[in-house]
Amino acid sequence: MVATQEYKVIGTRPIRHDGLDKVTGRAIYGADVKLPDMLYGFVLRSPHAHARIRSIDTSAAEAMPGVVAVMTANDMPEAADELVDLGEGAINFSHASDHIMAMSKAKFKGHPVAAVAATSTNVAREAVAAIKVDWEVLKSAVTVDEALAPDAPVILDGWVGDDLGEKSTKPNVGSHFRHEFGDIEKGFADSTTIIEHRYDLAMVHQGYIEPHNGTAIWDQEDRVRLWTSTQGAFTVRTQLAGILQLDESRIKVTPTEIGGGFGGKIPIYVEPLAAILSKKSGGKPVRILMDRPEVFEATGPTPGGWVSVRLGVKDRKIIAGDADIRFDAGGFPGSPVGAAAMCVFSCYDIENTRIDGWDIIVNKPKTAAYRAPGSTHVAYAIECIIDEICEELDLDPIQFRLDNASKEGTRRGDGPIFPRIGNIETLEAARDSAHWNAPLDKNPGNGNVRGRGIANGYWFNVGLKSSVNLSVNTDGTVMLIEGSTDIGGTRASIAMQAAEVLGIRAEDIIPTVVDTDSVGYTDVTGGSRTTYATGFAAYKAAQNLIDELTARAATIWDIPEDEVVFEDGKFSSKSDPELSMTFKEIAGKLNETGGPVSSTGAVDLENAGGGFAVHICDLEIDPETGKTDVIRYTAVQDVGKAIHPSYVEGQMQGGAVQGIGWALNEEYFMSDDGQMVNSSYLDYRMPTSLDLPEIETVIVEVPNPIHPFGVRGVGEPPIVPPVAAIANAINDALGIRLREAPMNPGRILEALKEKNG
Amino acid sequence: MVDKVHVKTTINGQEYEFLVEPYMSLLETLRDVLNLTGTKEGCNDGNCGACTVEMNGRIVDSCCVLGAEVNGGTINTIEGMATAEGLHPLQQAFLEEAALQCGICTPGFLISAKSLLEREPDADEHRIRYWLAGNLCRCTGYDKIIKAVQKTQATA
Amino acid sequence: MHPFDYVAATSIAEVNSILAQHGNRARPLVGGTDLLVQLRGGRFDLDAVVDIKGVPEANVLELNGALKMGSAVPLAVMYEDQAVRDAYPGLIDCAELIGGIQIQSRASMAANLCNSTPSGDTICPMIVHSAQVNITGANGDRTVAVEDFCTGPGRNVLEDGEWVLDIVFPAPASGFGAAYERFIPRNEMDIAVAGAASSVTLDGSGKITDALVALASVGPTPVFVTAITDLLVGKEPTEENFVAAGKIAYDAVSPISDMRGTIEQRRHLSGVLTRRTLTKATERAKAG
Amino acid sequence: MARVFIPFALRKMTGGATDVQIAGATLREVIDNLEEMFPGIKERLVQDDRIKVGMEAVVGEQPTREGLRAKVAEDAEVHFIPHIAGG
Repeated sequence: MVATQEYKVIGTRPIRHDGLDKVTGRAIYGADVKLPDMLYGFVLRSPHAHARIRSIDTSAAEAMPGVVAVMTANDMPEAADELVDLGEGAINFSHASDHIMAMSKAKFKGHPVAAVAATSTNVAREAVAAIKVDWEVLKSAVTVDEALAPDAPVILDGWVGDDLGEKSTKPNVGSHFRHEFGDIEKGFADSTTIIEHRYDLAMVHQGYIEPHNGTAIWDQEDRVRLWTSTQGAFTVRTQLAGILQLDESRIKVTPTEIGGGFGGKIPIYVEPLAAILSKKSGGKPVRILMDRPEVFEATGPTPGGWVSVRLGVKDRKIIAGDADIRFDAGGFPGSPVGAAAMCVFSCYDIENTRIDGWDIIVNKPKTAAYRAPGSTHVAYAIECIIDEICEELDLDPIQFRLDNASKEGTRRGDGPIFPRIGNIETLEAARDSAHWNAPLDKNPGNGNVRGRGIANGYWFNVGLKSSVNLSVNTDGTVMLIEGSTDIGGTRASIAMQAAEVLGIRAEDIIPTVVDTDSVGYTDVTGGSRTTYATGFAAYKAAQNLIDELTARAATIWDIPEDEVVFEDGKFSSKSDPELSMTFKEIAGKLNETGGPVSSTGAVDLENAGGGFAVHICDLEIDPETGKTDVIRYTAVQDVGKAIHPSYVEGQMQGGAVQGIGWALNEEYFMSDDGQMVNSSYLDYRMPTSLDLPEIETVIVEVPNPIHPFGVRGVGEPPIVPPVAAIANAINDALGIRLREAPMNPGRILEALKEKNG
Repeated sequence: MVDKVHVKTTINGQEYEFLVEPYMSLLETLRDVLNLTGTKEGCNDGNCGACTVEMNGRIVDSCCVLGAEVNGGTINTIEGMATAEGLHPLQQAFLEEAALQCGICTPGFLISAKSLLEREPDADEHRIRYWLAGNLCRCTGYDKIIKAVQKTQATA
Repeated sequence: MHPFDYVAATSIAEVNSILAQHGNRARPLVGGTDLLVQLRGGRFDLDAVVDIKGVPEANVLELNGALKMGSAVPLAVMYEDQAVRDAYPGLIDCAELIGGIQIQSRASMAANLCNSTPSGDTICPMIVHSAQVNITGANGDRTVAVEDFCTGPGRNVLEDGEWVLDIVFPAPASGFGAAYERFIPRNEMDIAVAGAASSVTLDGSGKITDALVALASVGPTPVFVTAITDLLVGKEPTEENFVAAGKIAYDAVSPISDMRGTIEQRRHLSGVLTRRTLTKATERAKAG
Repeated sequence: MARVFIPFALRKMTGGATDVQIAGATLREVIDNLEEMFPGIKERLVQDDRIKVGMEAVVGEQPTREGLRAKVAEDAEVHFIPHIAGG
């Protein structure tokens, strides 16, 4: 299904407004911020996964030439022990403060314990090395099962988690919740085919190329200015205010260009440390840049853990589904297990369901969002089990999914009813795609074998708050001021929506992302919300601008306002066809007719129905080595309406490739004592250009009924199906079911050996 | 303490003369001493290519070169890629093909791709992917980057 | 990082003098792709690095029957030389797969050897080419066979003050062929899970007169499996014989399990890659 | 009457009932009426006169952005679900 509405700007592919700065090296990212008299910070981090701090001796560091300030957790203000809404997610400031710098105990390797500001990075590093910490190393638990074992260490002192409404008796349970609808026991009793398996996944990282950074000034009037690359300047402001115990109005956050985030640049890490070091330095600016091992070891990856799913089928219908999802949250509670539970059965219409979710505290870095957080994990389990059912019952994998597909009116596993969604249309587009209909030569003759896999995936489309200001220039262009940081072309996709309303070219809008003092509150660039929600704010601002200009046209022509209409980019009089002005013409008359015209659009949107992505993957595997190459890949997705199709395709391709890396090689490889031993790009093994084929895209457009242009979120769904699609392709090629990710060559070899004896 | 080293070099066609700590990388030198911040740091250990520059006619990871090493040499960075006449065709193709999302890896990719096309204007897709394997991109899945290079070849 | 001095040497004597002055607190700098990363990571401290890229003798790339390759010659310079490509395809195999182009622009075979990691991709190919390492220093010169150079992970026969000036590869005999293949889960930018280099020399009748196999990443040093030589000399270059050679390789290696692979996986790969590289080396030997 | 779905953890308070029919024109009224029926349940859903942080109230098909002021249609469904956070 394709949207039929005709647009002039939407659906075209203009060059993005920030493109020139980014291809010439002029764009200023966080690490490029350089202020007069700036100091350079560096952080001392725990070398242990779990260890109590007996004492810290900073005297040698303080005595070093070039060192200006040294801090420990004693310099952190005491923060409130309560959950606070961050728009996207929530935060406990006491935990956050302890996370930013460990008060009494390091809960993961890389947990900050002290920091230094000095006249050069090298001096700061040397000074950090001179700080002596007396550690009492404690037993660590780095997996869900270890942390739930009877002899597990207590990781978060004093924490008591909620276990189905009761206080948990296990120390490392962050929470345990359940959704249950229908009659699950009867559902399985009535089923003629039941398949159940557990799928394990390793912790993985978003892998953005730009390390975290923060440059801060905390001046003598207790005003904090911060420059940082973040997905949401306002969310940073809220976090900083809670951690530094300052009013939000005393904090100004300037978002720089951002070198990738994928959810990982919503939380803050070094930013409060830079601010406190600045205060201790008498208000000098302090810049802290993470290095790559710090990014891996001490920012917010997505959890590892396991997902166990049982499905019951009768007459080609899934009638019962039971899921147990256990995620490692890291050193503090708060993994995305809630969202995982809401996604696990979302592609299907199942009458009887039960979903258990466990958030488990472990001695690993505190997890953060990563592109459709939690949904990839559960898709790995359910989409592989669906594939097994199809194999066992000899059913077509797309037709079976269509026969059981969720649609408008289907009850999700967590209760609510789906509004208009494009699951069926997406599956049909996959079924009809060139890729699905192309034959695959399973034995290409070089000793390798090939296989094809398919999987579906769902992710929400968060709404939330966005603000946009517009002002008209007398040359007919429009300044667009927004608070959404632009990670992948959203200046363009937002400007295009305003341009569509105003009847001008996308190039005639000049979008600027500004600091928290200069625009209304705007939630993060995340949750697949920016083109949807900030685009909606731009739409509203543009409508308001038209209202203002309509009034101005009436003034100019001296006719009543309701006589003026705006159509096809022109203001005209209903009664006098001679009276007509283009947008540009009226803009040129503003100065002599009352002065500038500007407008504002602010929204706080409901979530949209969400998006579905179906991926088809062909692999070629060397059965002697387990080496796996993706040789053809197609991503099909319902995007509602593609505002800028190139960047929609880019999201689909990029998400697919992150998922491919997750499926095949990426993982936090942990040593027995809880150390991540592969904290470099070299050994973390993200895909390179040579590891991939072209990523074909099929855009499906089932308009979102609550957005003026039908936009749905695009960024997150494409990372959901790849892990399962690859697992299914491996099975198609080799007849082995790999139930642990990454499905790397070593695991493939082991499984083949087991199969062949 | 060690003494700073005196370096004379040509960067983007301009003569530069400066002092630098002998242990400072070329990447730090470009960014912190010379304020040429278009060259980016992603890993600082030669595995992401975000800091790629052309040094004496070959692409290198500037994090794995000392600033002192470029004395008497020739460096080309992203800041020198566009001229008064306009953008380099690769820069234009990256814009038209949407070959960047966050843009942090873009300078490195452009420098690498330029070096490839100067040496092998007819490189096929596999060769392009091989040549660019030292540059990581986490946003695009590489598809549009490869297409932008191919488009540049086609319009050359 | 401990601050260190940088010296751009222009003569062998200058390198010798600085290395002699600092003992183990100074090292030669070539590509920097290992050394600078190790210094930054705090693996060890130095007071000085000596850039040998300005020493003319370290930049020699001379093909006169035998190949003499200075220790500062970047991989890219080596593999872009058509005569070298034609004569030593087994060396090109490894040179073109190390790192990315950026690394190949700087890294040299000799420096890879001096880094002496068991996974060093150039070391095994050099062994099966019977390469000789010319070592120099204030106390004089000496020559060591590549297979005798590495003594442990990151350790080698170089004494304080010594450095590698060049490496000499004998002229390929008639009927000689060599190949290197490594296994990595990706297609570039990885460290070998296991690697195998093989060379085969065939006589006029097609029988094997010499066969050398060395394996990477499967022991504390590159593993030179002379038992395979003993097995294959005098035999036909058949699939069956190469499978048997693979079995010897499987047993000869002593790998560890780590983030890059397991013991069993590495043993298995040693066998597979031995067979494959022997096959490829034979094809090259036959092609002349 | 709205159909209010009870989160699993609170079903002990409703005698195991999955969902109940509750009158109320706004979410505030619905929750107050729910409290009448099942004393103690309100404090599990509401804190400081707003839906508890970390939880979202679905009125109809999507989490409401209007908090306790949200209008509840005659036959609407009401759910209390975990807060979603995307990447």
